[in-house]
Amino acid sequence: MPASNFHVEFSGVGVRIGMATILRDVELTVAPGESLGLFGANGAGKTTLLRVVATLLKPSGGSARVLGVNLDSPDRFDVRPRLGLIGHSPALYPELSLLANLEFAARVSGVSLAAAAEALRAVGMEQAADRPAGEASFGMQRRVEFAREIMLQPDLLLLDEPHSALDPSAIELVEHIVAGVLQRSGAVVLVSHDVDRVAPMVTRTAELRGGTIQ
Amino acid sequence: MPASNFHVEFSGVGVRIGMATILRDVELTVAPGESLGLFGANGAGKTTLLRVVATLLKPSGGSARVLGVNLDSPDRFDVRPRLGLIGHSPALYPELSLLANLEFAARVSGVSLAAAAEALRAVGMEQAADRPAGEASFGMQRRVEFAREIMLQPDLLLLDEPHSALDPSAIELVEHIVAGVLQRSGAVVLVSHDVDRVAPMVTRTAELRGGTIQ
Amino acid sequence: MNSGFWRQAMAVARRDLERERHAGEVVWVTIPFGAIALLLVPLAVGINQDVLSRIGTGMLFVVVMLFGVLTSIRRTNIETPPQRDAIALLGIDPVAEFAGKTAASAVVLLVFEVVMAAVAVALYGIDISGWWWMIIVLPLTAIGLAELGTISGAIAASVQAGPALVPLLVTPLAIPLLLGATQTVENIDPDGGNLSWLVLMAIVVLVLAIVGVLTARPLQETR
Amino acid sequence: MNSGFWRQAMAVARRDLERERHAGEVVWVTIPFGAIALLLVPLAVGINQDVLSRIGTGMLFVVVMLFGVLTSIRRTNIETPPQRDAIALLGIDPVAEFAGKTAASAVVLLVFEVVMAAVAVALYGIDISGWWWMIIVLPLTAIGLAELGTISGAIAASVQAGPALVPLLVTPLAIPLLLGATQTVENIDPDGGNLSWLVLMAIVVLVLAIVGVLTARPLQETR
Amino acid sequence: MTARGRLAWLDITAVIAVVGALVFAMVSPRVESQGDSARMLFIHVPTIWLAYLAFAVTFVASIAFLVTRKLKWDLVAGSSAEIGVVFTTVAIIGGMIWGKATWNVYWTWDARLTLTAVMLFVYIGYLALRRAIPDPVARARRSSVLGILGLVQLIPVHFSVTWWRTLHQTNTFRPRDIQMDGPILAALLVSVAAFTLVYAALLRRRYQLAEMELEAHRAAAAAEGPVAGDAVSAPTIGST
Ligand code: HEM
Ligand SMILES: Nc1ncnc2c1ncn2[C@@H]1O[C@H](COP(=O)(O)OP(=O)(O)OP(=O)(O)O)[C@@H](O)[C@H]1O
Ligand SMILES: Nc1ncnc2c1ncn2[C@@H]1O[C@H](COP(=O)(O)OP(=O)(O)OP(=O)(O)O)[C@@H](O)[C@H]1O
Ligand SMILES: [Mg+2]
Ligand SMILES: [Mg+2]
Repeated sequence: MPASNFHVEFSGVGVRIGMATILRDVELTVAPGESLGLFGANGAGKTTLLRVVATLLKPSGGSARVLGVNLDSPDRFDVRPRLGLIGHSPALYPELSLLANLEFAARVSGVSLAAAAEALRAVGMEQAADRPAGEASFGMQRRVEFAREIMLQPDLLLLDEPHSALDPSAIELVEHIVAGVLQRSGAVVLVSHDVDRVAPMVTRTAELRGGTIQ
Repeated sequence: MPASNFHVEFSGVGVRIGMATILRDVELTVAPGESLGLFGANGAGKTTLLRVVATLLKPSGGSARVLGVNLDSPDRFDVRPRLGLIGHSPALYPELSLLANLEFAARVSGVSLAAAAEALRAVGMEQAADRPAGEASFGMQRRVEFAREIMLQPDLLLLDEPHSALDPSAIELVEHIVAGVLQRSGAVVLVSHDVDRVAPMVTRTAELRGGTIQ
Repeated sequence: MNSGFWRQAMAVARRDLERERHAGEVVWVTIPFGAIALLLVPLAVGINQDVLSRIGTGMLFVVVMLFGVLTSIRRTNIETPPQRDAIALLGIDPVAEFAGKTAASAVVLLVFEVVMAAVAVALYGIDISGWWWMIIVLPLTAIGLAELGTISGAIAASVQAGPALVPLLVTPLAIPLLLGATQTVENIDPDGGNLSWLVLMAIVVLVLAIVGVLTARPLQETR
Repeated sequence: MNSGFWRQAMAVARRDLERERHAGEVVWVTIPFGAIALLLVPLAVGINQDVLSRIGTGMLFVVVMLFGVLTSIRRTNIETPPQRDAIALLGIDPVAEFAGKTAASAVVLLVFEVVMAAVAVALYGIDISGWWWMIIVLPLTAIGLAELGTISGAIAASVQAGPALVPLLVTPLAIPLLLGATQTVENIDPDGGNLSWLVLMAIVVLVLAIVGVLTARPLQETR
Repeated sequence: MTARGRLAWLDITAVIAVVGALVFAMVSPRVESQGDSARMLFIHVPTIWLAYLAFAVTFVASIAFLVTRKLKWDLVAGSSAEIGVVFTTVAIIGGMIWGKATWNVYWTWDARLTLTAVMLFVYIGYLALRRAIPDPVARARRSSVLGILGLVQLIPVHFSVTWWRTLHQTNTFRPRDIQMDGPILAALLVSVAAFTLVYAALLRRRYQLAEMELEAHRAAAAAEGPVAGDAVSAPTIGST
């Protein structure tokens, strides 16, 4: 695995789904310790770009490296444990309790169960630990997703509109978690529509327009 | 139907789901022409309260009137066409195109199909009219929900975090739609975590804490 | 039953058929799956041709019933909670919703039945002398099953266990339909014995329609 | 196959069983629905008791197969796209995921099979002289069906037609299992003919396991 | 000769061979006990054997794809399965016609007949899966698994007549023990050879077509279409 100075290194990346062109000619680098704010109109392709960076969607062209690994090579699976993503809609299992959801992630990742309970406490949800995720409010589910990333400590964290659904007391979770990643020389890509709000926590911004980064 | 001076008139309203008490002793009135900003921590019960006002969830106690109709009486179904709700997650049929989704609502409500196309244009989505809703981005789906309410012109509009997912060019949709409702002497209840942002469009605010309005 | 009623019922039926057309679940899954079932059962059970041509019609209707129930829980017939909220707030007449959903399901089921019947005839060498009754039996079965599916769907929508409950509610109730269908087609009775079975089916379908119409509003109230 | 592998496989199996325990889909829907099917078929088909006790075992396995396929598309076995994304990013070993999912499904299927067998014996008056083979046949069938369900689920995951495709893929492929199961239990053959059927089943189960393990990674790459 | 020319030559040979084989079959001596309908043998058996071959090719090509990750193997697998489905259908229809003549029913309750139909379903499922996935690479990965699994079906189909002694002919070709009259055997072998040519010709044609489809897909993928997000514009209300 040749060393790379960047956590994300995209050059000429295009993305198509079926016959539709979503992204083209995307040039993007994010260095360790950097936090990128990604903006763009509705439908511009921000979520799509995050999923490509998360190795969940393969680019249809160009050269894309994430955490030093080429997205075309099978090695991309090996970097997945180092990636974290909080998307638009919660990804919890509705039948399982909030704590059980975290514990599942902990078991798969080889993290201790104590860390799961600890993370739940960190987001202020320890008293709702036994509530099934399907009965938790939208914001509560988002908080648990933050807890998961706090617990798993990814090197590259991808956030899709992280502020939505968080109440004022929880809104600093975003700043906290971004700071944590940067502190251990990780990188963050943060999608948002609210330039002012994310300004303090990003080191750089980019805008998606016409399917590419302007 | 006895006349009422309020669009929403709750007194001592409690809500239980299964064994859990979500809300208790809620006192709330919203007059025509009023726009209420509703705040509260994650899990405080804002979404639940909106669903009660929307007649979708029956209160377990107290007296609740919406648009002059008691929520205990079967008449509550008759006011539903006058209610509009935009919730956390999009309610479109993923197989149908964005326009077909709107047209379905138009047909059911007896609105002309031209109005559906017009509403889609108003939210800037006419070029994506034929895209299946399942392939539209999160913000695009939200915009279509706004188009639906623009088309249906409800007398009581309930918005659950309406700003999330809208890009800066679309953010004024919220203000526009609220203004429209107030202009025709309707009322609005707007849930948000962002006090500053909603301040210009609400005439009054309330906070949910401990399962009741403070 | 004013024009608003029909407009809403048509809109609902149209929506369901459109969704089904796009998803293609019945064409691509239920029909092949049903055909496989028709093929499988005799093989595993080791019935010979004689028995088979005798019991073939019964087998056909068993498969129609079991898989018919599956079509009423097809993805495109089930609404997510936000979708349910949205349609409730459109102020749809619950009776119109019942009529529209049932009509769409009946169309889908009828297509399914016709294909299954063709497969059964081809495979089982069924004696089809009584089959012209099918012209009435198939639509009646389709409508009856569709009514049951819609009613049970509405009941289940208000319960935790949700769509999963539907088959459990529908299947036992569908037994009179199943019996009526099999008997009408099989008993070629010059004294008009078939007719009495047909009448039974028609009554069941009618009763279900009445139940559906009368319960549409109370069931909606649970939401 | 280090400790990480087993830890992940266990975690997945545990998650699936927990989800199933909370949702109770198999207990509350598949089992009653299967029992109704067992009940319905003879009724509609009009078979008498003699025939029934002869073909009962076959019927049992047909029902196990058809409804077994339905358990592999049970709600708690299918992940939503965000859930799939999340689990992918946990960096789970695809082979461990295959093993864990299959193990959980096999347990669920075994429970289903045992209840169905009891119902069939009670209803059909089956000659159970060959039934001690069931001790091996039932687990083998359960494992085989579970493997097929997991593989097909992985093939169909994130394909548009999605979960709907699974039964179509699984059912025909499950035929060798069905044949093996029926024949082992029914042919009481002093020359050890049963054994050769058992061997067939075991081979199928093994082949499926190998295919599942070898294709787990290529299938993951499609995501 | 150009590649295209050679291909046309293969097509023509295949057609001539099949016509020749069928003529040969027609003039071959009549089996008294079965009548002229027995000549169905020369269509029925070759088509089903060629279906076996086609599915075996799908199996091998699927493995080859998974090992080499070369898309051309997937094209071979898909093309061959399609031809196999056609051959299976022809064999079943031929068998049904034959069955009407000898057993007096189109379809009977027989293990081989059933399992042949099940095999058809497996590969229809395979084709349905391919149809459901537009992206060539994803399609190749997913369908190759099914292409491998599908071969499992051939075993019960082939042995069905031994496992259940029912109506259908038992396997007459066993190593070292061929139970068939010389002339009939000769006619059958000629017919099999001819149908093999047909298979080869069809496979090459279908593969060519598949390559063209892939090329078209790639060309469409390379073409600069409109960007999906450009369909969204600023709302016309609210901002004014
Ligand atoms: C729909 C009806 C039929 C189907 C699906 C069917 C299927 C098959 C299959 C799959 C084979 C290949 C067996 C193998 O080599 O593995 C086969 C071979 C054969 N079939 Fe049929 N068959 C049908 C009807 C008939 C009929 C009506 C006859 C004649 C009475 C017949 C005579 C034969 C013979 C002679 C062979 C060659 C057996 C051998 O040498 O292996 N088939 N058939
Ligand atoms: N079906 C249910 N069963 C039990 N409790 C529930 C159910 N649905 C919601 N709750 C609980 O009710 C409370 C209120 O939920 P609600 O969704 O109304 O909160 P909210 O104020 O909208 O929060 P958020 O800001 O996170 O959206 C939560 O604590 C939630 O766990
Ligand atoms: N499966 C798909 N098929 C076709 N087009 C798709 C598909 N998924 C997404 N798109 C299109 O790709 C574009 C980008 O979508 P994406 O979700 O990335 O936008 P976004 O920038 O995240 O928008 P938003 O701000 O609304 O979340 C949209 O125009 C969408 O319609
Ligand atoms: Mg997005
Ligand atoms: Mg809420």
